[in-house]
Amino acid sequence: MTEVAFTASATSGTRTYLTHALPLWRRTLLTHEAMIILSVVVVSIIAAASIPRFATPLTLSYLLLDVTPILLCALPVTLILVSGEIDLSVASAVGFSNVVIGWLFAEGVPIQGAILAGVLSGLLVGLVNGFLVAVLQLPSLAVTIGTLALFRGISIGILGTDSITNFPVELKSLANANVPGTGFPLVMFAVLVAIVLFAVMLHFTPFGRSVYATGQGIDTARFSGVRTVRVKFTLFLLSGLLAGLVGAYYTFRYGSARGDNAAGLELAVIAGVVLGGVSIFGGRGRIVGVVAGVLLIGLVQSVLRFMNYSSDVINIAVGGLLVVSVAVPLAFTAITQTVAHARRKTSTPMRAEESQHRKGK
Amino acid sequence: AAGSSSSDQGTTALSVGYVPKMLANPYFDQAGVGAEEAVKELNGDYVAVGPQVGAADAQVPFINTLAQQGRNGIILSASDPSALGQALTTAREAGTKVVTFDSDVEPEYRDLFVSPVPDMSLSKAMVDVMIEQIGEEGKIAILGASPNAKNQNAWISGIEKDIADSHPGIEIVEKFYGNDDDQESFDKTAAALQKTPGLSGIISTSTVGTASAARYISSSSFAGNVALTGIGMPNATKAYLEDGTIKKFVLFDPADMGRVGAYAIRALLDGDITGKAGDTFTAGDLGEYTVEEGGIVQAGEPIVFDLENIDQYNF
Amino acid sequence: MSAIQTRPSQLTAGQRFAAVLASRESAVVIVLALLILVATLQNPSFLFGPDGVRDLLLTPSILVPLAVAQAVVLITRNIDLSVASILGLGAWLSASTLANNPGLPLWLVAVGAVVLGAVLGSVNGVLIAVLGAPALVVTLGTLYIYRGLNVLWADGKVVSAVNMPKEFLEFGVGSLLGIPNLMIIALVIVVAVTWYMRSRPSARELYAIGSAPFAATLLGLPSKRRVFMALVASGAIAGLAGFMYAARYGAVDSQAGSGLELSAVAAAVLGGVAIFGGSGTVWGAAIGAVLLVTINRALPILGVPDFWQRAVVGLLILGAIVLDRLLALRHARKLSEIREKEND
Amino acid sequence: MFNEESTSSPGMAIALEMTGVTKSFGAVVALRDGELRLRYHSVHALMGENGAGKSTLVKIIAGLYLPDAGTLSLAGNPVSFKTTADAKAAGVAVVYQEPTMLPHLSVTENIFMGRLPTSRSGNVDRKRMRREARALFDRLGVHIDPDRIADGLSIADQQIIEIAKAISMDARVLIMDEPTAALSPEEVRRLFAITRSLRDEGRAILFISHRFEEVWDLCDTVTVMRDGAYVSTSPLAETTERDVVRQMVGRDVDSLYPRGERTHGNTLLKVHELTSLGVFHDIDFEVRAGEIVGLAGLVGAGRSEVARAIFGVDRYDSGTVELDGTPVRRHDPLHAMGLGLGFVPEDRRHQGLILEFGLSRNAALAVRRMLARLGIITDSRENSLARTWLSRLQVKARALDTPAGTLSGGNQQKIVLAKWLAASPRVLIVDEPTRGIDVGTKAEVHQILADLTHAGMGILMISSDLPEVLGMADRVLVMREGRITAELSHEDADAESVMYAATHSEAVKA
Ligand SMILES: Nc1ncnc2c1ncn2[C@@H]1O[C@H](COP(=O)(O)OP(=O)(O)OP(=O)(O)O)[C@@H](O)[C@H]1O
Ligand SMILES: Nc1ncnc2c1ncn2[C@@H]1O[C@H](COP(=O)(O)OP(=O)(O)OP(=O)(O)O)[C@@H](O)[C@H]1O
Ligand SMILES: [Mg+2]
Ligand SMILES: [Mg+2]
Repeated sequence: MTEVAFTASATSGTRTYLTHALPLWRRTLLTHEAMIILSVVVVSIIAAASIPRFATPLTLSYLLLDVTPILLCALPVTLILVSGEIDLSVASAVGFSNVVIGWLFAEGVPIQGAILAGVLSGLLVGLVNGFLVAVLQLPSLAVTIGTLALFRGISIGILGTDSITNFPVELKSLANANVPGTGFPLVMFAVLVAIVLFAVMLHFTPFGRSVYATGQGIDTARFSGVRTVRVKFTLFLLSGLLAGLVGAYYTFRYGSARGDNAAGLELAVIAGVVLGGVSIFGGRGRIVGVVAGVLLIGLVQSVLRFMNYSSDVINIAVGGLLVVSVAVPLAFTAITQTVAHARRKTSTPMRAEESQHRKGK
Repeated sequence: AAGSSSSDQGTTALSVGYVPKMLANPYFDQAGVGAEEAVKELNGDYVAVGPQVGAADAQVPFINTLAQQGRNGIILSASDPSALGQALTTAREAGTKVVTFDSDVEPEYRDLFVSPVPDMSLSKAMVDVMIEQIGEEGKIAILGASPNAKNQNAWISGIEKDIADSHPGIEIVEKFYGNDDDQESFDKTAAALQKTPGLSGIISTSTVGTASAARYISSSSFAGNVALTGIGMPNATKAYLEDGTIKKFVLFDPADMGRVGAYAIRALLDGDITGKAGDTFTAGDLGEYTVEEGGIVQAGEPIVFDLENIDQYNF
Repeated sequence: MSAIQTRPSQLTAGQRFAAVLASRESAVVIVLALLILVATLQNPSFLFGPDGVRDLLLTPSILVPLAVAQAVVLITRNIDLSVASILGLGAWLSASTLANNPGLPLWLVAVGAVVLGAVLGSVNGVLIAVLGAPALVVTLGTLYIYRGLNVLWADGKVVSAVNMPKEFLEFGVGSLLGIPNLMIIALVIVVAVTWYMRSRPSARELYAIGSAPFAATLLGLPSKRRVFMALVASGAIAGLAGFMYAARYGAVDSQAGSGLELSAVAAAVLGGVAIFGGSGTVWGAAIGAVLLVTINRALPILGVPDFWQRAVVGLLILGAIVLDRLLALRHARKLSEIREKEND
Repeated sequence: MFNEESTSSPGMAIALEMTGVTKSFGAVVALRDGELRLRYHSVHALMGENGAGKSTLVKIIAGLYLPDAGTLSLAGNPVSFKTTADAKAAGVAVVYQEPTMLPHLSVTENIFMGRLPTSRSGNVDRKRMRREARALFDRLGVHIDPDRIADGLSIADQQIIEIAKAISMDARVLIMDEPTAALSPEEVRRLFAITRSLRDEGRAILFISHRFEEVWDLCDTVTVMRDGAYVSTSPLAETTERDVVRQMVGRDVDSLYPRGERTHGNTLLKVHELTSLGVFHDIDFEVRAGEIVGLAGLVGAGRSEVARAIFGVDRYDSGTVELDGTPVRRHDPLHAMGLGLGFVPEDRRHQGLILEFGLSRNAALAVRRMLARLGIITDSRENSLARTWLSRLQVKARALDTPAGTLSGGNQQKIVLAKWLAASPRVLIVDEPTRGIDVGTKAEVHQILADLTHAGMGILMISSDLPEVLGMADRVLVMREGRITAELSHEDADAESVMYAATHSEAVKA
């Protein structure tokens, strides 16, 4: 199209626009993500100062190793939640990949082949989810509860009572190795690369923009040329792929393949993602928050274990973190509104219509 | 003998972490009682930590934390033979002695394994009690705990071997697993009994399973027709001895494993033993123990419980 | 006018019958009947064995109430993942109370479990209905919290059959006129809630709220109060299910019923309750629960090894929702065909 | 200010009175100093352009919105409705502009929800409910199965159910917000008969419609609103259509539409025998460079559906779409966009904008791929694009990261336009481009559209605003029930010929 002369704009002078409505500090510090990061820092400092032997490279190493599977699964699950869907089947996909690797390896397939097959198995889970959710447009909550059972069932079915353990030692030690002389696990390099890749993908690519648009207004997205089916399909494939990779990592980290491996991991993943500020209704959330959320849960668990609390207290703490992270902002809004109402006495602003629409799972 | 002389030479204080497969399980609680008593006798510091449910990776963080806390001994019943390998290796590199009990890990990951009883003798005891009831002829089923635990598999294959070797008239027609879970064991027993008519008996290698299976059988029409035995916790199984569902069952005292484990750690720390075959150490009142091939110590012998002797035990 | 109308008053009896058969509930009933039939053919003792009928009825008696509770919440476009943890606390309350006070009347203990469940449900209710927090996150949180409280309360102890009064244990496995006591309780719950959901205006409002939350506001329905009550009811039923659990298994530790929440959701979805609210019936969820549990028992008999059972359950759930979508698509196509004819 | 005594029929008591009511949504003032006085035994019309604040006024009376200021009284008693239930209880029944069905519930339950009839035992009395629903439908002369579920009902049937619902409430004040927009003439006739009988029973009725003939047929008094403000109230007998239009629009209508000399180039968009079963049929037309083609018709005629199918958002069953000779793939908006098609959809809040996105994200959404360099897109690139287009279109906003949902309607519309202009399309489809935007902005939008055609763009303009179509379009296509019933040149198109084609199936193709 050739350049258009705008009569309308010619009549009044050019306008200028601020880039941001709020100053930098308010945009960065008064956010959910900043609160979580702050919590991580505060908890680390207090723990390091008050718990003997806590502040060691070993603590860091263990913390990072423990959160690695959760973190890797949380990355694509973040994107899925941002796009307005959910994936409860990640842990089953991890387990499925783990079992396929063990099974094929035990059947004599070379380890490289087994790993490849394991990753593809994870991808298969993503493919099934993607087809059912994106193409057939079935509710992802129900679909992934179904695939959670299906692929866990297949895993248990394949290995039965067996537990495969004789994996190559080099791979096992690689999965557990630290950068020499530090408490920094080698695998964290892969995790860091994944974090950066996902952060760039979500925040700095057209695809990322499509993901947000899909989650916030799927109709507007479609009217803007976003292939929402393809976007969702891709996200579930990514989730399957990462779960497949985590399955391989898991195999060598623990040197074990069995039907019940990684069971229940999905709740830890969802908890970390939600704690990191990702909305269950789609359209909101950032990778940095999720990384911090997963780390915060891992850190709190690690501290409580150090204080010899057992898993009951730890679970209460994790559940409490979750509830608090959603309830406190809402309670805060409710209180400020009540205060505002009391001030204006006769009239209040209309209760947000949107919140009525968004009420859901 | 060697152990007692070196324990007062001002060596480091004992600090033991006890890690069962899962907390809140009477069997492991009883083993913990033994471990705690022994640690106290040795003037040590004791803590019991662990997951709520048994899963391969669930114990790893607890072992890691114990190592970080600088504890010098871990008494562990492993949920998986290899999943804990890295955690245990790191702990041992930092000077922590690792003694497994009840359920072992691969030998390279621990210093010593305390077996409750020789596997074969326990299997034999279970088979013998069953034969006493049903005679040398009949179909039986086996109710196991978790399909992946090493000791379970050892006991079950012991039963299979004993039957194959010495009781040709007995046929094992079914094996099922209740995962040490009341509900699952109960429901699976119901399903198994329906699925295989003509069953003469069930041997349960899961203490939880024995009580659950007894509870199902006693309330069903199979009561009196299907013999049940296996290993069981005296308190939980007593009621079924009394109502006749179970005539006799087998176990050992889990506390012995804990006690032996604690003394073994002391001996390992003091350098009295290294875990190789032939090493000997004294475990308080229990007397002297010898390390067998593969770094195994047998804590005791099977006990057969019946209405006569049941009241002597409380765990 | 181009309105499309289908008038059942003009349908033949055969068409009506076909419509009834096409409903999800009847489909599940048929699958269930076929399953029992095939399993019985394979192994007559499945049904005709000494405990066949009894076990058929007894096994689902815990999951049925949970599925009913879940259905009520799902219908309002919410979800309650904490049901299994509430069940755990109800079971522990029942078992430990009876172990310490063997003389206590059973009904009193059951009421205690129900009240405890209602209180726990009301915590969910305050957070979800009053504050407006997303149900999935809140109940995921309380799933952890309630289970953790259970572990603290139980303090590593187990209440086993020996500690419980005989009367309680006998109640758990006993039956009346051939129907197990626990199944009678489950049936009473199903019938009562089904009646309520069909007949009471407040229950129809639950459907309205789940069907279109904003339209419900326009209609002036008391959405917050209704959703709150649905969560309280869900908690109360789960608490009662805990009492039943203790009676049934005679041994309770702090992990009673853990993991059942997903089975409850699966049963409801299987029985035709839409996960996004507004439709489905409570008895459909109940029959879904029966199917889910019975499959687990029938598969070994049908020669499907133990280990593959979960996979079959997963397939079943997926099959049910895919079938729903296909039927909906067919329905939509028919509507557009009708419209097309009327236009010409 | 009008004189109350002279404009209202004496002797009829006031049923509802609203004074000085104000309501704003963030920066958008939807209603300022709203005024209304309804009397018993009367049907009162409320007229005003799109976005004049009519529905907002209705929603305040209904208790859905709490007003920022002002008073409301019923039969002389001041009231303050906190919820819709309060208003219902006070005897106010409302038919909302958008039907609000409960899709999973039966038609009967939809009618009675919130006040389900109960038997003595407190159970829902289904028999009575069904009987009453049947009676209502008989009275309305429609045949809807009371037992079917609401899902899948046509908009017309939904509207009828809404009306039945309101009538069944037996309310003293009945408010109907554009109830006839989707109804056929026969249904409208019946609705009017019932409305008159309700009036004769003594009820106060507020009737909102954009159709003048209906207002003159049914009502006795008319209140006109403009830009959220009250303008006047007068007995219909004492006013004319011309007066009302002048009051609604606020100026001479013709001056709105800038039409310089246009030279039409070659054909850009060619739509051939496009059919979507049950929705539209055999749609055939072309759009040339530098031309505005208007697509007129009543709401529900299927215009937006045609546009959506062309752009690829909806599927269609047969036919072809070509852009400059290249076939446009079915159901693939990205492909259509690549070929140079742009689409400003009718519902800007749900189809045009991501309300929570900032302005620059919205403006850049359609061109996100082109903005990326080596696959990476940055805020600064989006911002510079947005700066250009926002200032060209004179968007009133402070910052580029302002959430789009907080802008006023007209400015929101400009963002949607900016988003598509940024994509440099060759053919732009605009669906109700000026719905709900104020008179000034409306003129600006028309100017923009005119400027675009001068630069060689082809425009397909869908509008329910007849003067707009007549004023802007070089050719007018008229649709009725999914078919094109007339094609009129600018010269031949007048209100009468377009309305005739919109309501009669055998119209002449000129
Ligand atoms: N078990 C149930 N639980 C909840 N809702 C139900 C149930 N059965 C039916 N419904 C709902 O109730 C509405 C009407 O049901 P149905 O047609 O069976 O009642 P009916 O035959 O009109 O009752 P009656 O003749 O006794 O008054 C439907 O919307 C249906 O979805
Ligand atoms: N919930 C809301 N949030 C923000 N702005 C709103 C909201 N509802 C209405 N508005 C704005 O208020 C103004 C008046 O809208 P209203 O719906 O009252 O117009 P109307 O006169 O009914 O128009 P129409 O004839 O198109 O129905 C419009 O600019 C609209 O965009
Ligand atoms: Mg309106
Ligand atoms: Mg339209």
